[in-house]
Amino acid sequence: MDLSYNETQGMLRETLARFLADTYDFESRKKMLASPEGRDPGIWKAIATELGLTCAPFAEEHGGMGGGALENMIMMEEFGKVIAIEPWLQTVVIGGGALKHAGGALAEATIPAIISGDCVIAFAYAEPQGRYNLADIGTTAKADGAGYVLNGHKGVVYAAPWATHLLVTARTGGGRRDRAGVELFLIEANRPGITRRDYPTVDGFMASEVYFENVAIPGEALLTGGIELIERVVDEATMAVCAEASGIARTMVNQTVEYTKQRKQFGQPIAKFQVLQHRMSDMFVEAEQVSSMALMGTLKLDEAAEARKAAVSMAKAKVGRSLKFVGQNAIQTHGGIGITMELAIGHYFKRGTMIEGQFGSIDHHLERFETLAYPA
Amino acid sequence: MDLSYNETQGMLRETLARFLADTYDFESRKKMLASPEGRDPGIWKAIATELGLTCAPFAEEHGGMGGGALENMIMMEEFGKVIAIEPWLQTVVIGGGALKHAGGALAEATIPAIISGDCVIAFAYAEPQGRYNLADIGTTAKADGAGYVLNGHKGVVYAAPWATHLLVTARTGGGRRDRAGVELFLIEANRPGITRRDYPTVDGFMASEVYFENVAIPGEALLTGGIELIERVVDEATMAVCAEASGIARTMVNQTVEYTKQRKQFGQPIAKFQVLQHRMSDMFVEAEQVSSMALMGTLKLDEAAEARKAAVSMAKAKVGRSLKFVGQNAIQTHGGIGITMELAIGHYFKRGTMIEGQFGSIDHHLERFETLAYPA
Amino acid sequence: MDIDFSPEDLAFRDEVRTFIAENYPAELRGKQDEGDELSKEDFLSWHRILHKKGWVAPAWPVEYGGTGWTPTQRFIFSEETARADCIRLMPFGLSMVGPVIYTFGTPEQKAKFLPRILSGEDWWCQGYSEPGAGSDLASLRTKAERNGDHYVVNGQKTWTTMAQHADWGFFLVRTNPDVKQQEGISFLLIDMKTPGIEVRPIITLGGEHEVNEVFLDNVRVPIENRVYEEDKGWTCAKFLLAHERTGIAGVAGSKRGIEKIKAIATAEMDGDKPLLSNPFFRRKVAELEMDLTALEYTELRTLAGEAAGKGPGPESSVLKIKGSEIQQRITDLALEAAGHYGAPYFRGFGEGDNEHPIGPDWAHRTAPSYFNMRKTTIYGGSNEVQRGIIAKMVLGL
Amino acid sequence: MDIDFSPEDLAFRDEVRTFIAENYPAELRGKQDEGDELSKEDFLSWHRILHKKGWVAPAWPVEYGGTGWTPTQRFIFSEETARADCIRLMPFGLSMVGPVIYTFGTPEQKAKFLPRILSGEDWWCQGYSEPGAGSDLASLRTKAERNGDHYVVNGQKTWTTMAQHADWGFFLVRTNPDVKQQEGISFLLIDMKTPGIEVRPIITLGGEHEVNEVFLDNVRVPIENRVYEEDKGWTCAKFLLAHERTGIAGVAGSKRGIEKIKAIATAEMDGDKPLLSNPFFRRKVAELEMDLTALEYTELRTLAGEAAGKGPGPESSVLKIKGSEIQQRITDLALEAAGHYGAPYFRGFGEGDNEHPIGPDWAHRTAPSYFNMRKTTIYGGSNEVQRGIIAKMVLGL
Repeated sequence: MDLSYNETQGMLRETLARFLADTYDFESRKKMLASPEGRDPGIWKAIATELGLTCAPFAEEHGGMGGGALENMIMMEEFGKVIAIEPWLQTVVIGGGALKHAGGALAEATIPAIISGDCVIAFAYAEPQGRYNLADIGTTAKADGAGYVLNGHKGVVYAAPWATHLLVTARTGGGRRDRAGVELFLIEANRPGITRRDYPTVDGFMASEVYFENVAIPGEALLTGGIELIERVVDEATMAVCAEASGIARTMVNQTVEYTKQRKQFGQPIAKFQVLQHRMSDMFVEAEQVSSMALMGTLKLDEAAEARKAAVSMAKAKVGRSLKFVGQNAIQTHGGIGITMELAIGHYFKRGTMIEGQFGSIDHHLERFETLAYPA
Repeated sequence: MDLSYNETQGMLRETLARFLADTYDFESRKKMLASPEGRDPGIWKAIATELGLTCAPFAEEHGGMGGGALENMIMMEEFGKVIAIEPWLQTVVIGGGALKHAGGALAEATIPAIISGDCVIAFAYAEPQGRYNLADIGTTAKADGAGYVLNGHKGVVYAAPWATHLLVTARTGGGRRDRAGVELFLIEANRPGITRRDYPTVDGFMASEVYFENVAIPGEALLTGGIELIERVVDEATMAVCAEASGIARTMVNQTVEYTKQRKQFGQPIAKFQVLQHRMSDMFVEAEQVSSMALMGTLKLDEAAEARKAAVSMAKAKVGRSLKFVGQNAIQTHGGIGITMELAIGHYFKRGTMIEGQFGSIDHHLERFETLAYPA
Repeated sequence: MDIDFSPEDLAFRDEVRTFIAENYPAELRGKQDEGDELSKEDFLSWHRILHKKGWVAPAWPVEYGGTGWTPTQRFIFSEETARADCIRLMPFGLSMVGPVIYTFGTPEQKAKFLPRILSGEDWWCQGYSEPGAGSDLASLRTKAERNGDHYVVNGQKTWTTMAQHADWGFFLVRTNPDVKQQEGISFLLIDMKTPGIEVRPIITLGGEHEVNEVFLDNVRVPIENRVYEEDKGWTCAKFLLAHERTGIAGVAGSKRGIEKIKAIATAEMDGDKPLLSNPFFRRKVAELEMDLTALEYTELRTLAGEAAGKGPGPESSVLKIKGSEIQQRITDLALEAAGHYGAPYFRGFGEGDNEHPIGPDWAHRTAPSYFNMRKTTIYGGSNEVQRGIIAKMVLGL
Repeated sequence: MDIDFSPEDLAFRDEVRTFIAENYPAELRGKQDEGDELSKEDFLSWHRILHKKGWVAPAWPVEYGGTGWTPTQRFIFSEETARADCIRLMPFGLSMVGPVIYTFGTPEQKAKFLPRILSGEDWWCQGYSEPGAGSDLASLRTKAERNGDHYVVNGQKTWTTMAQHADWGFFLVRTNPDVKQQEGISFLLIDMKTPGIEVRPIITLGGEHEVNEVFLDNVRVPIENRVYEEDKGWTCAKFLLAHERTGIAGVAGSKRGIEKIKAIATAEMDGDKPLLSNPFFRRKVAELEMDLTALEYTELRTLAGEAAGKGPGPESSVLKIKGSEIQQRITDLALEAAGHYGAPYFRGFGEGDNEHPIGPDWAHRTAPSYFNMRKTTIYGGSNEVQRGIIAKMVLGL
């Protein structure tokens, strides 16, 4: 048992942190979000090529550094600290993760393109009726010769407007909520028959409703693994947003502490009010819980499916709850200025709020944990 | 719509309050509890005869003043303020209430004895396996000629060691959790075949396990009404303990405020600490919610069964939650002395804690409310 | 004591219901339901209809245009308008400056302003908060200097709700810098078209333009537009703060909010069952109803106390604290119900833009509402300030 | 980074497990399970067995009798003893005064006291708190005046846990009244049999006799029983406070507590199903497990920080706050599970009293435990004090 980071991991963190400090200050981020594309693609390219960070969680035979979930955790925590909108989650954690686990020719072809920054992936899994049930899928992939034909509607696909590829869950058989028959496909985003309605999200990303109408895809687009693969990848993604949450929570605590030291009311810095001091202590305590659970779940990602699911759900539920506490109290402590677009804190709060529901609400994950931990 | 008390009600409150101030100071109460009987029966007698208060909630034809639930609320609130252990709840609210609703010869014979203070009733309804389900009853009342024969075990019967009569729920037919077949009987406490194991309760009362072994009772002991009557009486009892809770919560807030004004730490009265000031404000707010819900539920006791049940359950759940908040924070604010027997606050906390579960836990009542308010 | 309505009250309730059913503008129906931003005209249309009926200011004394209703009738009226989801009337004229003017104003001020408040002809805004002052109202720095028959006002206000529409504003200004905090403040009525006034929008987290900064640069205000004595404006402010707190429980609005949540959670599916059948979602709804009922009876008890001659005292802080928390929890639950569809940001129907929002009709406003409603525990005297009031004024700490 | 145990660690775990299985006294099994009050002999029997094995003080340096285990081994040992529900060793000697003596004591003090702490020959108590002082330790008034080669001690201590059994006590006393609060305090070791000492019980809400008042009336204490310099006792106190906080998370004990709740709720029926199948009871258990896991990893992260050279710093206040809250919630849930049978008060098995408690075996202790455990957020530096420490020492407020 050893909970310390190695030297390479420390270096990865520092490299990214230094780069983001230069590129992701509040004003630059605001400009990025306001631009037509809603981001600065040069930043992603720099992370991949100049900094060479995208290779961190990939195996050496794919051109990577041999890292894994811990490296993703470190990166996501740093992205959280500046509320970056880079597609690391979708491209490296989810797309890269699915390819790593499925292996095969598609992995060998695509992972180097991810590492080089040329391939950007969006994860089209949610459907309007499905809430958080990964098997509640109406999108169909009908076998057609050696390939498939896709039909359906995927909702709120983060990063889709930026993506070169879509990772799509679709049903090759079975009824609406059957686990059997759900498969995962990686396809080019510009295949004929794919249409999108793009929009910004409240937390600063771009996303799309994606419609598939008789989209012909080759048989090689299938990543073997079915629902188990999808669940594993989503668990990894869940821990990645927990790591992001850890960066966000810490930053919200720091910003609140700094703000209260400067802000004066009733003749003194509001940091002197005992009620606010104790509240910020509680925020610190909860932010610590977020970091602890981000670590716990990440360390359990490679366990057997049941243990992994229980750990991830426990982590996500706790992260959701603690993050809500930190965020709401950060805003309350800032007062009116906290609910305007003017200070960074409000933007952290918005992203933090959306993380609460991403890949499953607090209740969803508590229920999944309970089902595994206390079988009837 | 008019939420003000009339003059008689004000007078009732004042009469009882003045009497309890004289008889129920902390030291006198302690002595009472430590005495062999665990109470001072003279106090009950005085409430009934000298003060003439027991007649308040009874109809004029039974020798009462024509009052009802509101009068019980006023009395219970005052009892709560001194954490009295008088058997008003069991004798007047439950026993008296059951008799009022059932009517008939038994009511005409017994209510005057309640009013005179001669009849003290204990309510034997809970069973070891039954939790809060009033119909989960294994005690049987088997028809035998014109009467019945009782067999079974009733648990935690508050006031049983003091009682002249027992109000017993028993099954004349049906299976263990069937609603049909559950009946209510009022019998003398010293009938042959009744044995008790007496003990004190953590909140200062005396209670018993009561065992019935072939106890022959006359047919007139039956109060007609079945499970509906029992539910109504228990709802009335529930609101009575909510009123008691209101008196307890207010007193805990007052005692905490007074204590913090006197107690010095770090060179000043701890009442000056902002964290404690805000906490006591929150305690005051929650105590107000207790009073509001005690009133709300009491005002709805005469509505149709479904509306009554929904209101009572909502009230009890909220009272339980707010009372827990007030009690836990009262102790925390007092510090170490709060968890000793030395100050009154600890004894209020103990009674308050037991009220949380009395006649159903928070979860039990929320569930009952939901079932009525959101039918599937 | 009696919680039931009398036959007269029931008849009145039916009258109100019928009036709303027959007169509430068709084009407003459902608009508030989806939480869209409302235009000035939206607010004013219903205001004018109520004014025509004589019901726009139930709380005012009859001599100034009030209805003369009993407290129960006023309670019924506010219940019914909320039940029908009628647009909320802007409080700045009707509930805030109006009562200040009829309580402290000169006969000329009453004659000039009150009828135009009732008719909706003047849209009012409130110039209280200043940058860096927040809940500490008394520390204000906007100053008004006497210059003949005018004050010359210089300074800056912020959090000025709906100032972009305002014809008039009521402002707290410092007329005497040499006395301590709460003294030396005056209460001025300022024509928002006066030269030297600039209104700049503040955009809040959900993208709304509700609040503004107001800059005052040598703004000339006639002396006769001062309410009450010079340097004694804090008296008006205190009066108004107490007034503001009583309405702030928002019971009727929150009742409607919970009904909406229930409707949403009945329609929205969670697997093969309505979301409302999920025991944990259902429990949160039940807890909201429970807490709101406790608040409602706390308000009724406060009203009964008022009827018995106790004014709206510091106990009304209880209503502010609990009411605001409940309002926030409602938005929290709506956002949870939206699931994935809480994320899309829909900028509203721009000119020529007929595109439908993403997801279920109600979902696109859930996140902005959740963000926006964080304000309820901050404004109107933050909940921390309210706890301080209870500690000091009620508990004597 | 690696969360798994190495093969060596797993072997060590098996060794500990086997040792407990073979050596834990049969008469103690289950005794703690039912929450009964334990006698001095109960505590000492397990203490002596561990001492014989050399495992009684894993945290001590090897030279003074420690085990030389790695942090992981210590972690495993505390997990295993909690898992087997072994009686908790009294901390006053082993975790409190022992470390103070081997850190600050003279060679003579070390030679005299440490072996007797390890053997259990001396039972220690802590003379810190004073009436009216509570969390404000530095305001203490018990004074010690030099008189030749002795101090003469006068004053009163309170909340002295298990003083009724104590052979020795470590006391904070004021040796210099003329300097400010935290200076002028000395750390004395006092033989509890010295004339002038009187121990009076304080009975707590559950009826337990755990804590006492200690009166000191002209108690003569040899100078050589002072640890560290005169007037510098606060150094020892601060050292000890930090030491006390690290163990206070109580993760292993709370894990065992949750297991007990699960066992109870599996056996106890709620209608026709086990109580653990009630979704809301189950949810509370799950939330406890969740929060305890978060605390466990917070402790592991803190330990990793310590291993990397950061001492137990103010971050350990996080462990105290969360650990104590979880301990309380466990008792809350047990009381809820008891239903009606939380109410009977069972005074324990008096002499010749063989009567069985009322209700299920475990139920009669639920209410007393719930009452008693309110202490966890009060003692060891109240949670308010801990929040102050975090605010000041971590956040720099």
